[in-house]
Amino acid sequence: MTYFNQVFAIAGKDLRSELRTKEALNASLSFAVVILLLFSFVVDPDSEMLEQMSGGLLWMVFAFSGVLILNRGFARELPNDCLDALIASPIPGSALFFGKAIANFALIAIIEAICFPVFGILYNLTWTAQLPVLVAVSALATWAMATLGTMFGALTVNMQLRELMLPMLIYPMLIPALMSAMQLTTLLVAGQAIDSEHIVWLRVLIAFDIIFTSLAAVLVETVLVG
Amino acid sequence: MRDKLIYGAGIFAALYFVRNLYVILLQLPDEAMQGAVYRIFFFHLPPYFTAVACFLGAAIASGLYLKTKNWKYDVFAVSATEVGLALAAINLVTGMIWGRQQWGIWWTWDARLTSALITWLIYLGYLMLREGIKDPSERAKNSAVLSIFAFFAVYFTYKANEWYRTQHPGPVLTIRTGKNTIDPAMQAMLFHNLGAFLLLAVVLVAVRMNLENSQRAVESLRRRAHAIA
Amino acid sequence: MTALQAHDLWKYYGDFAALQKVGFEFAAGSCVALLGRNGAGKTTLLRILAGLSQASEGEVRILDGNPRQASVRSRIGIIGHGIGIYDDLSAEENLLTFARLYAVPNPAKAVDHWLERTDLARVRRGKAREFSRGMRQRLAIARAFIHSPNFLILDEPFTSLDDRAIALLQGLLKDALHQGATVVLSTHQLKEALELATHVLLLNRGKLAFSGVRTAEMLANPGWVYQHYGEAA
Amino acid sequence: MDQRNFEYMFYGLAAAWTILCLYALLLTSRGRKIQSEIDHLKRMLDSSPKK
Repeated sequence: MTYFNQVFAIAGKDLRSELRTKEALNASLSFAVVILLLFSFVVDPDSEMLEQMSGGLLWMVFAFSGVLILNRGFARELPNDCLDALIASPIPGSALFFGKAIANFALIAIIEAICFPVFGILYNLTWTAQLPVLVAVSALATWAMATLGTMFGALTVNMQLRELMLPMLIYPMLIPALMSAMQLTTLLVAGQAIDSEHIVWLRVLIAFDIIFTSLAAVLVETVLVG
Repeated sequence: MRDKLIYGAGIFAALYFVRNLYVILLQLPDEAMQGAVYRIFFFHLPPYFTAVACFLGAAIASGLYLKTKNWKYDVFAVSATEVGLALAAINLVTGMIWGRQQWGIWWTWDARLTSALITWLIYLGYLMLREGIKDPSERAKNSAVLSIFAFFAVYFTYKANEWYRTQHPGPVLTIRTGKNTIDPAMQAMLFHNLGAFLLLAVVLVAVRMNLENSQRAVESLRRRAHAIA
Repeated sequence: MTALQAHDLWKYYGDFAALQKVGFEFAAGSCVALLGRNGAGKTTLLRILAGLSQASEGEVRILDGNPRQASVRSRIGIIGHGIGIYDDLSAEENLLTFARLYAVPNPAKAVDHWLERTDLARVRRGKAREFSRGMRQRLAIARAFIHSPNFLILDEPFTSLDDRAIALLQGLLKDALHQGATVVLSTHQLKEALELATHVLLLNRGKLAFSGVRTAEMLANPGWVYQHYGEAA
Repeated sequence: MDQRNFEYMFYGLAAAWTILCLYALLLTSRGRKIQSEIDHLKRMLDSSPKK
């Protein structure tokens, strides 16, 4: 029981200090909305072609604005050597990892919760036909981003080029998850259910989450302890 | 003694390549549809398999380093990854040239070609990470973890891209998938060239390991020199 | 009961040996002052004891366990160079977070107790960012003692404290030692540290130069150990 | 030998060969750089006063 208590102690701490300062949240939120706006110059907003691109556009927005939050993940621990205080506390490395991943997940979810309606309004798409499935798929993809973001945040925490290294490492590896999310979101935003042809992408997402979450939970301890 | 072995193997690999080239250029018949250009294939597929072998070796060595903290695994991991990157570059470039000839476009969004490029970027990130961390123990530990992650990511990349391509069939370099029955002589040459590339990879990895060891020696010498001077 | 024991301890950064063949043993209730110049390996040793990094070779046992064991870490209190406090959170939130991390049975009560004890009760809602230097140090002390540890690791604790914080820390350390806790603190021959110390360890370029009981003349002349066992010897 | 797309085959093989050579050159140049550093360090160590 104490494990969950410790995980949510860390997630709560991260969320509280992020929601209090909102520095990363505001930056990535405005970044996301700006890209959504810019996109209307790329494709003529009420064309049928936009329907094809909705998933791709949305997940590109989430991926790029999400990294601004992921960068803050471990940067928050650097002043006053708080990371040492956390590693020295009796919590297992995986608890620290899950705590931070959940905090990142929640923050990126906030961005998504705002971007989907904005997207719907700007491009007058009724995207809520398959809402429950859409939320599930977004959650899976966001968790993939949070897992890799937190893990590589831990890998690069002591580096000077941290802000540059994290995107460099995370994007190539995230492509399979992003591809799946894009395929499924395009389908769901258009209101169609996930048919037999696209079910494979759900499996890719689920397998991606399971494998990388377990890998990260096992290896994060070796990364954090010097 | 080790260096002599490396030179010997290097010369043998070179001779093996010359012999293969001779057979490819002069003895093998033309492929019905593509004419002469299919011969690139012998320098496109073998380096791909060798690169994957290098990356797998690097991932295994990284796992062993994490368990035993023995330096030679870290040295092997970085050498294998670097050689793998070089071979993957060959695979990429020859694939592009072949695609250019087949369909007149430089970048055919073929599933394998795209996955090869993503794989290349992933392992480029590995080398960047190593450059960014100064303390040798920290560098070895973190890059070992990244190498294991990278190998799983590459597996996912190839799987996802294949499915993506089956739904949006772009130009597929048919001979590469070997669907049609391949001429036995070509088949044999494929394995010969694979053998040559594997031998070359071993030689390059060995050379790169010597380099890494002497780099490490220089760093410690420099530290001691500063301490004294 | 030996609270702290190290045997043939080595620590490499690459091939630079930060710690070479360090060994010692101290019973519970002893207060060890760790002396040595900058770069002698004090912080490296303390980080290994605190479970922040692993020894390359050799073995360390704290409270009959490995420093990386959760059961051992839950009984260790640490004050490092950085104070380990989140500037965005309030004093109360900081202590509550660490109380939950250390699975303290009744977090709220422990937090109130230690805010009282470090005279921060008035500013419990204030953000750590707005605190003065002295208040931040007292909050760090409260964090280190929140789970009433019986092993304390302090990295040069007295150097940047104001007089009030020094008095507070000395009082707390005395009480802990009375209750049989063990303290390891690294210091630069400060009188306040040497007064408390029952034993002294001197590190010189990663090697153990002296390990023994703290004698009266060491207290009288803090540089005594260096002259007899340090670089000059 | 079919003359149809001979030049592309040549480009392909040439590309493969050049990449290999570039990498080999990279290795030897790094080898030489390290060798010069070793010599520099030796000079530094020999000339410095013996402690």
